[in-house]
Amino acid sequence: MKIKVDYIARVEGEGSVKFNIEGGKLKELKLNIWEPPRFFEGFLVGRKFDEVPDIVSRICGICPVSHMTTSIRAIEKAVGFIPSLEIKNLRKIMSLSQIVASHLVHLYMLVLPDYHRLDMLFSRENPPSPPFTKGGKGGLLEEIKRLIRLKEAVNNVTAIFGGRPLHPVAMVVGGFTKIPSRDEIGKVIKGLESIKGDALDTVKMVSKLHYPDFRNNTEYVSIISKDDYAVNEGTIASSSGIEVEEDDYLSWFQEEEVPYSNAKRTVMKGRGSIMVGALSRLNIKFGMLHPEAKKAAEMIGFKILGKNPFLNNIAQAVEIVHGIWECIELLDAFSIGNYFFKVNVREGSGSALTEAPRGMLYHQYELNKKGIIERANIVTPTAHNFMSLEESLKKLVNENIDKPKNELSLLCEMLVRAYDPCFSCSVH
Amino acid sequence: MNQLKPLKARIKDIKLEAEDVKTYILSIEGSFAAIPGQFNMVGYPGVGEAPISFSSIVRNKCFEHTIKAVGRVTGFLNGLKKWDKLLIRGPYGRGWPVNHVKGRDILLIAGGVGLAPIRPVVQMILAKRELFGDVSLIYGAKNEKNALFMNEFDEWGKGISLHLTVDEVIQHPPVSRLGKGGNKGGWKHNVGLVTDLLDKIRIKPENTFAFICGPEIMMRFICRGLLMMGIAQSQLYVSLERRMKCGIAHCGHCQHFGLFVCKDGPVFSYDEVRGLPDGLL
Amino acid sequence: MCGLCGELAKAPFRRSKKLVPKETFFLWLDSLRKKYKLIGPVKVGSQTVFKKLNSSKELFMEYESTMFSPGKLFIYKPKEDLLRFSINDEIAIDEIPPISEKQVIIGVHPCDTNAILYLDKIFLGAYKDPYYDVRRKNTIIISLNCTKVSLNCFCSSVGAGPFLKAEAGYDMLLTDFEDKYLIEIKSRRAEELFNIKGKRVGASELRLKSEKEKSLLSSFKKTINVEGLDELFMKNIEHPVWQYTAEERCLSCSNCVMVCPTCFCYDIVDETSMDLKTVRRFRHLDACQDIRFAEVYGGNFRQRRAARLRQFVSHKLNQTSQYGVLGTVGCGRCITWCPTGIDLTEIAKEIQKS
Amino acid sequence: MEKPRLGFFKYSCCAGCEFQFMYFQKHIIESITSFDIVYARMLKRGGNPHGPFDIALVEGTITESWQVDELKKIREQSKQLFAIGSCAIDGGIPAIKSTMPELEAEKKVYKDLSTIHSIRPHSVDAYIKVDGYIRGCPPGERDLHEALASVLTGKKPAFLQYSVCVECKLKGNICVLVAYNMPCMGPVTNAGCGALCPSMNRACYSCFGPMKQANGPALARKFRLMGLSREDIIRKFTEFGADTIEFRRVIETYED
Ligand SMILES: Cc1cc2nc3c(=O)[nH]c(=O)nc-3n(C[C@H](O)[C@H](O)[C@H](O)COP(=O)(O)OP(=O)(O)OC[C@H]3O[C@@H](n4cnc5c(N)ncnc54)[C@H](O)[C@@H]3O)c2cc1C
Ligand code: SF4
Ligand code: SF4
Ligand code: SF4
Repeated sequence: MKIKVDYIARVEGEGSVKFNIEGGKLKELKLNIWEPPRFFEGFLVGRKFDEVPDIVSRICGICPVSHMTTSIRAIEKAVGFIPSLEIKNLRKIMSLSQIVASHLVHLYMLVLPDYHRLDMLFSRENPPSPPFTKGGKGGLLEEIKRLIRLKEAVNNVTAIFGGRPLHPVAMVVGGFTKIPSRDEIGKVIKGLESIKGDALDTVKMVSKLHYPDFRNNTEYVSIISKDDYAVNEGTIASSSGIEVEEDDYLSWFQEEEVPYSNAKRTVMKGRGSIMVGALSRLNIKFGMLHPEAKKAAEMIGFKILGKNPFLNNIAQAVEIVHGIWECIELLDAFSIGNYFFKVNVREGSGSALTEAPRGMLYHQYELNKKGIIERANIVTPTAHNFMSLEESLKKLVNENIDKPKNELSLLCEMLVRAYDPCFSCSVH
Repeated sequence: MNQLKPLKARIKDIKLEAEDVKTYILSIEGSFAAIPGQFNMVGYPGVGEAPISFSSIVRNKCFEHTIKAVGRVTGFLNGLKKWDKLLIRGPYGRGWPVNHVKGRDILLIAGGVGLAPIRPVVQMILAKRELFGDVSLIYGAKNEKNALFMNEFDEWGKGISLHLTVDEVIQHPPVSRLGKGGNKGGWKHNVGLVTDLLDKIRIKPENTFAFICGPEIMMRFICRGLLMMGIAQSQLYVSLERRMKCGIAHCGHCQHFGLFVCKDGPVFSYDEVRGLPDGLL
Repeated sequence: MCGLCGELAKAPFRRSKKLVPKETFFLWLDSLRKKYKLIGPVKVGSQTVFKKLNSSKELFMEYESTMFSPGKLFIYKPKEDLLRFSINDEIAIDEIPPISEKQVIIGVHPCDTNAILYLDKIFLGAYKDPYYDVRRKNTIIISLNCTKVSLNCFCSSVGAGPFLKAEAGYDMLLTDFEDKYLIEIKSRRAEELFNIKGKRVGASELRLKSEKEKSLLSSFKKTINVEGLDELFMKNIEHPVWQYTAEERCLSCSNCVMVCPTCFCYDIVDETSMDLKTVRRFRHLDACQDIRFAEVYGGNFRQRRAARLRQFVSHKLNQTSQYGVLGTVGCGRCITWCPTGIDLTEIAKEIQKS
Repeated sequence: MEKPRLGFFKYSCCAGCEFQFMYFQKHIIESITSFDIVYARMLKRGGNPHGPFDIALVEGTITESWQVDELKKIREQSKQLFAIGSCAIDGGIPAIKSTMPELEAEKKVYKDLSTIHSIRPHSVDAYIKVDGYIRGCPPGERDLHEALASVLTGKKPAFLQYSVCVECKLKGNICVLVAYNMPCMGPVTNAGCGALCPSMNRACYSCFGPMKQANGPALARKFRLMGLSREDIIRKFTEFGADTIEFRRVIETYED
């Protein structure tokens, strides 16, 4: 029996899963990310350093801020610019607000339909998804309205500092070109305060979904810091205790081409598959979460080192709470001042690692003395997850090999979605 | 009074005149008067407004607009049905100097939808035929499917002399709607350019006034032709088309080198607009 | 009946002149705040902007020029809601009344005062624009004669400055006399409102005033001779200056038109709500430099960039038949704010050369 | 009344347009309930990619030849087809690649080129007729709104077509090009963003693409006078407009 899911829906970008079952056994499984490659690393060469954030933000329509911050940090390292604490905090606000927004999109629009038949809203022509349902008792409109409230409040945060929530413009190498007035900041704080309840409801809603029982064998990786729940800066840590400095990334991680996929896959040299993203972050640095997020996690009985990738969704919901509360605190402490410094160009190279919504994101640049990019290297969360995802898919198929074809392929799709891959990013 | 605030008009009836061209018979509450050559801003909420000439004289709070669907506003209006409402404001502009030409010979020359603003002049002349001298209408359309008011021509022909032409005749489909059948696909008139028809008519230049409406480039050639025939510049009147947003000389779109087509026109005597920059006359 | 304020012309008011210490004048200004919104030039970074004032202390009366003229910001508006439609079974039409706050604009330079008088001709002519009309009536204009000539000013060549000559259509005129203002009352309501005594102005002060004007007049760097320009333009419709300026320099960005204090053109736009039930109709400034401006079905009367540039420049310098006056007030804004510095006075000179 | 059938198609891009459409903020309920969303891969499983559609929205640059075939089929099946976003309209960011010698970008990214089938990136209207352009990166809310409301009411949409400068002035911003000497692309860029960058104290980088008949060379000359190098100028005009007639005129002048 050959099964092919040609175009996995409700993920960002284009990818397919193909597998072949012979005599009740899985013979072969391939995750093919067939979205056409876009060659960012190619055409970034020859561009000027200050254009890079604007260009790389177009790698992804969900996590533009992550690509911007990562590239900005890498370039600032290359030219030896050290941003002030205020600028760092502001970048953290940007990243957190975007992580929350991305998780919201993922949970409500991409994941929920699997459990919930949200699809029905969109068309008469399409049959609803097969039922894996629990919950969703007619409260659909309620949920969409909640999503809109949440989304609007966090997008407003990204927008007042960045100019717009998608592909912001005020965040540049050297800081922020403009900062909003006290009044405007007061308004977004109010907005965030008003969605606290909605955030907790989201955690409850997500915790009630009926997740397939499954465990993967993979190493969880994220960045950590002793000061905070690291998002934009930190050292690499894994669930098996490894700690690596950001600058040593390349000696530990290796990117390789996959013959049947346009996306590359990244592994930890000599160690095998890794998983990055919300679940990994929670597994590794649960202790650094905002107390309210911890409370929310405890309320639903979330356990550290959950090995079920489907629970990534719960981890995301907990991070939503963390992001909102932490943003409020950072915004409360925000002081008006100088947020932009002119950066002097010089020859150099620099790299940076951040936590994008979907996990660890790496950018590395070499600049010549005119500030022109000579080499660019970008490793996305989806590349980090690629191998783990493929392995998990194999394991999932083997464990459910007796299920009917439809159900099996849907299960696979759901697993893919739980990893929250971004195919557009992966073929940057 | 806020000139930009429109009135509601009800579509009492719609006649299909030609391809993409419909005549809307409108009625409004309250008194309303307009002279031939003036126009309304016609529109609908959410779509906008377009300047449209009166294609009939106003009678019992009723008047007509004949509109060709070419863009956003006119395309939308084309989809409206009998009894729907639309918005109008007006009348605006300077019309044809009909009273000024009483007792004189009149040449009415139109091309395409340009016949719409000429029709109320015809109606006025026919109503008081004895007040005017010789009256001829020269009308050219792209083809017989594009010719307007064909079913009224027999009636008009009783009072004024008609010279009709099309650039080309389309045989298919047969044009039964035109009334009289016959050869040339049902077309019993001329084939060729309007300007060619000029050669066929005989006029007394000193006593003749011409009212012309059509594409500007056509009007250019007609005016040149009429000048050659000896009519004075000041006896030629043309109606110009420009983009308009307000109709009251505020929005500036229709400016034609110091003139506002909406307020100073749309009807101009030829010597007022001849040779102005950005114009074709 | 006074065309502007609608008052019946009673006995003529006294066009008095007085010398008032600046301090006293500003105190008086602040006292108006209870009843009026005060608007005046305020320094913002390296620029000056006409803004609402909280106190006369914010005023920067020594300013040279602003990007937007006060008339186009506070009497005519760059953007303004006109109507709201609701569409259910019936179409309902609601007028959006203009906000008719009483306001005082302080420090309006002669060019900008003249520009307001020009806008009056358009919006208070045969058809009155009710939105403009209400604001115009509710605005007290306190003009200010210039003390400096900036790089692109040429008001002296077109009779619009640097000292204001118009006698009516505004309320007060200030001339800077170091620590005092020479204040001239130009309307009845100003006479009623300005109850400050002040020192009487005699012949010596008037002489001083005209000396100040003379010394300014000699410092203009930009000039233009508008004599016979109308005819000359008409004779040179296809002068090459249009073509090469348009192609080599004009960006069709419309900045010139937007900052011009006498450019009045607007576009009307409808915006439908997503539930399709309400429509907002508003207008905003439009520009003849824009490619769509003269587009109609089947053609565009100013398809060529050169034709659009010519329309703008000639509407400012020529086409005087339209309102009987020049379209330019010599403020030089279109030169200053044109990214490539296209200069209408230079264009005119090119044409005059031939 | 039947709801208009809508299809959303994605080619090479960041999918930001689809997100902008989905999360049209307050309008989302109206926009998703007023349309019959027949195909939108990021919103739903399955769906019918074959049409017919009353309105098709196409995002992304065309970078592989199979996309062209698909595009032509979509066109045949659609009453109205709008290109949405700078990638689909002007080639956008992916078209920067066409400023490099052939295969150079490819070689920098992949060792094994045997599986790469990229063609030169082009806008959607290089292959099919497009009924309208919902410009921006991401698309401006005003034009997106105009497009959707127009389809629902059956009128021709009126998209913004003037320069960013007009919006900038309507907002009352001080011009960053003239006053602060920043190399702003606003004068040649199509409006729709609300003059976002100048409002945030920085120069426009033309993410909405060139406005119709923009005079690129004239602005390039101005930049040159401001001290920008040829390379700087080429970069300004190729970030979002490498595949457009308006900006290619600049590139051709300044490349030797
Ligand atoms: C005084 C006067 C009287 C008239 N009388 C009549 C009459 O009796 N009957 C009649 O049928 N017509 C008449 N017209 C013409 C009529 O006004 C126009 O056909 C009408 O304004 C077109 O409006 P629209 O909104 O339908 O078209 P628009 O959508 O405005 O488009 C018209 C054309 O202009 C161009 N265009 C406009 N806007 C844009 C844009 N934003 N982007 C790109 N292109 C654009 C296009 O080329 C388009 O084809 C008259 C015009 C005038 C001035
Ligand atoms: S036509 Fe042009 S120059 Fe004249 S007022 Fe209008 S925009 Fe200004
Ligand atoms: S500001 Fe200058 S470049 Fe822009 S349209 Fe006006 S004249 Fe042309
Ligand atoms: S100003 Fe220019 S770059 Fe900035 S958002 Fe607008 S179009 Fe894009």
